[in-house]
Amino acid sequence: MKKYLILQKNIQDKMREKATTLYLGPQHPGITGNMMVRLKVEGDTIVKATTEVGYLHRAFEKLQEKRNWLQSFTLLCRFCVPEPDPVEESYARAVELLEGREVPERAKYIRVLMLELARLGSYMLWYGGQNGSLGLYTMGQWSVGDRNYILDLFEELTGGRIYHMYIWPGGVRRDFPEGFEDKVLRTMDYLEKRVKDYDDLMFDNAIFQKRTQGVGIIPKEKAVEWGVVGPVLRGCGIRSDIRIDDPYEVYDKLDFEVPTAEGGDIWARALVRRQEVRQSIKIIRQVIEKIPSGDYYNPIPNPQKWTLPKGDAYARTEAVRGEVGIFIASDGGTKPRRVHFRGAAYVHGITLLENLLVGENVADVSAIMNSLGTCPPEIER
Amino acid sequence: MSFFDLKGTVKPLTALKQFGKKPHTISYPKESKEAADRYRGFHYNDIEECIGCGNCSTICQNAAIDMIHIEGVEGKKGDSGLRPRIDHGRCCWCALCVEVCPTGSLSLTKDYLYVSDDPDSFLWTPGVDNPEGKDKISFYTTNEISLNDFKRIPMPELEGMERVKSFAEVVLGYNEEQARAEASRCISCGLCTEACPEHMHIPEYINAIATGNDADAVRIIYDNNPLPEMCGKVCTRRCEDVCAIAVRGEPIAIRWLKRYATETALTSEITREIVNPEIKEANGKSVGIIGAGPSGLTAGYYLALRGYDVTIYEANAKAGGATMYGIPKYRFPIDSLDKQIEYIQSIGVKIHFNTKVGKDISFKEIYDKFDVVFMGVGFPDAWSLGVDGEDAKGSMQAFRFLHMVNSGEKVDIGDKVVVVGGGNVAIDAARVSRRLGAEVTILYRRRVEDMPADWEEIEGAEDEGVHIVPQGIPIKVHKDEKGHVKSVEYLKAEMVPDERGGRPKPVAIEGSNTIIEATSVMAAIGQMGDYSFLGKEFEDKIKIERGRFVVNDKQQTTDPKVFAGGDAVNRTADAISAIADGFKACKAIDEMLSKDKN
Amino acid sequence: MDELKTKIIERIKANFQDATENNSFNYNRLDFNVNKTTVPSILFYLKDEMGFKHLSHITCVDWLEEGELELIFIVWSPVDKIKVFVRTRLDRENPVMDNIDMIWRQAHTYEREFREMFGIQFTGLEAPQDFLLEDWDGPPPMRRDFHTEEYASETFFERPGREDAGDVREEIIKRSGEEIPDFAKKYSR
Amino acid sequence: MINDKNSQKIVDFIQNWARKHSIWVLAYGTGCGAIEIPPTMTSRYDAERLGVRGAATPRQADVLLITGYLTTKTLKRVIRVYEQMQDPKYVIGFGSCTINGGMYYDSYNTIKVLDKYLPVDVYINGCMPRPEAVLSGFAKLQELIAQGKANGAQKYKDNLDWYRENQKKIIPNWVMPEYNW
Repeated sequence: MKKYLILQKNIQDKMREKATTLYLGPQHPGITGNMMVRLKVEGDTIVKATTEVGYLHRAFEKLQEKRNWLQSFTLLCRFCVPEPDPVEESYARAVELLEGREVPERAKYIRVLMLELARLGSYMLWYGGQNGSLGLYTMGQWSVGDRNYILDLFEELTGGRIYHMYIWPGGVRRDFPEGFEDKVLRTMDYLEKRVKDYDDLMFDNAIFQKRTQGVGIIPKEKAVEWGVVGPVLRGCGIRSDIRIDDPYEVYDKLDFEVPTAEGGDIWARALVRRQEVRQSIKIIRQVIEKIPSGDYYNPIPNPQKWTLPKGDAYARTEAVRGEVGIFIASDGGTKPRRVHFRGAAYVHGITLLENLLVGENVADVSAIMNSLGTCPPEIER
Repeated sequence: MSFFDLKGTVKPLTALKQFGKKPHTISYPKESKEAADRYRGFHYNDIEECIGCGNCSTICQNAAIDMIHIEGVEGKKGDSGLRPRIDHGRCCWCALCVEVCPTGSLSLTKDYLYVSDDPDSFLWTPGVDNPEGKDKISFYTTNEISLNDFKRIPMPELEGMERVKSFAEVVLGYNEEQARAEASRCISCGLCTEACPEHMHIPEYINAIATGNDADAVRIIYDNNPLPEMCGKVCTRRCEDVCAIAVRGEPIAIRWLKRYATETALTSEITREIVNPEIKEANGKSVGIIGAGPSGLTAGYYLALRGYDVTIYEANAKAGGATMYGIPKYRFPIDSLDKQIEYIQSIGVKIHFNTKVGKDISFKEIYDKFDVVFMGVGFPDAWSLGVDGEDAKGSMQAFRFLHMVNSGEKVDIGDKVVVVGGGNVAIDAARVSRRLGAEVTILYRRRVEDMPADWEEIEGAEDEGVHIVPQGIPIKVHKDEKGHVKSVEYLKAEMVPDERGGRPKPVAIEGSNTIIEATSVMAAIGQMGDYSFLGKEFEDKIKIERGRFVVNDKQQTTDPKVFAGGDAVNRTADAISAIADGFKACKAIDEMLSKDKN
Repeated sequence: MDELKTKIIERIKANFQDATENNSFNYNRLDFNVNKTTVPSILFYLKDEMGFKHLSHITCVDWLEEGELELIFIVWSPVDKIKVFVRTRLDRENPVMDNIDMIWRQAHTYEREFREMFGIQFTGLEAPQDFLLEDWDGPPPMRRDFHTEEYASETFFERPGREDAGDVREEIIKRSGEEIPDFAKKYSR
Repeated sequence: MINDKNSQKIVDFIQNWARKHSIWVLAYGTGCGAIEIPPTMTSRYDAERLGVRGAATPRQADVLLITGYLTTKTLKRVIRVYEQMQDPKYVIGFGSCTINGGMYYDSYNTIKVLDKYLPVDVYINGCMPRPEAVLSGFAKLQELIAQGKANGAQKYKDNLDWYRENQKKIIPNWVMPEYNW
């Protein structure tokens, strides 16, 4: 035994002398999408991490300069595939801010419903991803399977499972189909039952606890400055949510809580998300209860000749990953002068991740990335 | 946390309670879930309903839609004959094409499955390649959720009873904001240009108005129409009949937009400044034109621009022909015609007024003096009713009546007027009579919906209190002792479907005689030409058939040196056709004469 | 809200003479136009003295016709709940800007992107040249004088089989014999 | 015996039958289509019924899913990954972008026609394809394998020069190991 320990120490010393470079991605099952993290490791401790992105750069913002204000809207949902609705929402609201277009009350409620359903769907995917990154695959089978029921609702309402292209300037594209409210409520009942099962499997699981507690800690006093947003920031014990701070649509008329957790580690972030799933279900129930009747769409003019006044606007939405914003600038023409997307992953996935990974274990990289909500298509656009 | 965490180890095992439960797996392909009622799958296009406007192809941000010729679809007015084909290697199923389809023929279906090892097999013509899609339509538009704006911006007008007090212009015209909004409805498909006899560049000038470049709009309009203000007010606007938006809504107000554009140029000098036409150097050739109506003025204007020496002979004191004397001034005020005539004269067109060919100057003289002669002589005479008592005092031609009123003469019509006919002339005569203070009844052989007059005009007449009696055939005009009109007797008619498939014919019902009291009767059942001015020599040379000159497709009569246009040539008998004739003749004359030169 | 805005304007104007404000928004937004040399100090001031701790966004707009690039920094105060836009203009020919990644580390990423996409040089920025692109030797692609369709059609293949596509307007023109003058063509769709 | 034509047929049949029922998919989400892979693989659609499951590394994988557009930067990695894969290997193209560029047809950074760079065996229609469509894509691949028609890899070997030429047109800085063909 003693001999073995000496041998191990020798190996570690050798390693320290010469740090190894380890490439994680772009083809790697643990990475959250098509990106790469270049790790300098000593033993299995990371001493330096550099992210490399650009594998998904489609130049959306360039393409939007060539498309008119309505055509641009169809590209938006591809910005972040797991949760496209906040992007559509931000764009729609930015255009409405710039143009001064009114949105009917019913449309606002439908939008909130869409956003919350998208949040739920995205969290379901996160459940799978976060556990998958720790080798707990049952959770993925459950939550990603259950996510299909939310996608079914989307399909019913918008006509598409993943790409909804539903929230557009002026309101939403279609009204509820018949009997949709009941379906939503039934799905919520089902999910409520299921999240309890998830708790048993995930939060009470010793493996999950041990692998997440104390890993990837973000210091509370630095969090805002580092650009941390969303559930990750709330996991540092800071109560910050755009839905409350900079309220949009009808969130100020709905009753919900913003959960926080102390610690700033993966575990705390997981706890926040666990609560948020419940809050989302609560919001959806309220929306179904309170939704007024009336118009769902304030029609835009002929899209070929639709111009926006000169100026710019920035609208942001609270997504699962945090602040998702769209900046638009108009030169008074039928096409945007500039559309610029701000995703939470732009900060989380690059500077924050590079910061956090230092000193961590190679095996935890995937778990940390998942807990930050790193979404490469959002970084690169 | 202790090293051995009992709860944490046991709790996950509760997952075992799922054991033995029926899985929620959809075991595709054995079973498959039906797509939602609103699913955005493959396209389906109703080929019959589609008019090939190409709006889907324009909105597609992926350039996925091509407009192609397909078998069995021929182009006609209001249908380009092209149909969309979707490249599924581009499509993203956003359904914007469905939302902007003006006819609603394009929709998406529930089908979405297509797997192939051949990448070239992803080009589909919806509706042709998937006829079965008709039963699976899922994502479609209705009038409520379309991205097209089907509601026209209402034209501000004088109130019905306010109008009859004077000859003030009824239609007030769009202001800038209204014009921009109306122009923004246009989808720029260009189907309208084919229906326009003159093929004006309609999508282009509407687009110029929509983007706020009124000057460019005026320039585009003057490219092939020197009388746009007249057209903007009184055109029969066939373009609006074939407007793509009109399939499900109200057509774009093309005429009113043209009117708006030309009104931005307030005077003839400003028009000259804006249009700034390029006038070619004089080439020494001369053209004589008979009649300063729309066709003559058009030919004169464009020939003058091309460097010809143009002289127009006009019998009346003012230019404009039927548009001056046949159209009442509440529709087309004199000063707006004057403005255009002034502009045309400023280009170098010489007009000799009060010079009737055949009386003041002989046709032979003109024929010999000029290199080419163009005749835009119009129809100066009208058909008579052909019933008993038509010679009574107070029985007149509506056409003559309008002529007299427009040239400022006083006409005594009494207080009860009966107008016979259903065309624009009948309605005009009726509305003018209203303005002169008479009670007016229009007697028409067919139903109101069969009236050839503009529906706007008919509505306007009704607003002003004109009484319309449809399905009435006049048989006699009764005279009083002094030989003055006393009443009109007519038979009621019923509509009998035409065996040959034409429009239904009115057949008089025996014994249904009805009498309306009247102080004047006006016949407005058509006009005819008077070609006596030609003289013996030319009547043989220039062939006339069924009251009209015979011309080839270049407006050339049987005498190669003589061209003709306007009402005396075409059957449509409206101003825009006359302008088209004039323009065509101008091009042909230019071609002929410049060939001579070489 | 108006009170707060006036207070912010007063404080900023007292400290930065070249700042001009735009207070025409009826929601929680306030704009300041400054010279590019003032940008780091005004951002520092906003962050450390006035509580604008959160950098929401940095964006760049290419005003090709005016020959300028506009940089816009959007900062957010979690306490006062207000956004402040700090705007500055750079010369398009030679865009040089001070590096601000010591104020907010995440600005580093934005700067790398703008260097690559707009060709803005940030003095003192230490980062590899490539960010999103690899082996790119064309002009900065987000500049408006770079035409992506032209580049794409030159560089990449297109699947054949769509050459028979017609144009509705041209089809109509062919049938009716209409002649559109050149100056009108820009208005065709 | 083994050279006998009939027995070769039998061997091929058995080989193809076995290949058909164990399609291992490389876990490389190259584009947005990757979002429908988790639902396909998990309990609701459960692709493992068809023998489809994930593989972590190229050496063990049979199928490379090109889930949508490929940027030029990813193309380089994808080519490398593809060349590392062992025979038998297949490529499935997901959705519009692999066929004719999709909505990125005028983007300066994505390739438009995938089969100019890699041999593609099956294309799935959609943007993005639903799990049903993905499964029917696999079913089609199985069918092609059973018929012995899924021979993209052979095509790649035969026309390597042509593929290389196209690839190098996009990737100017070609620093790639040549794999032993």
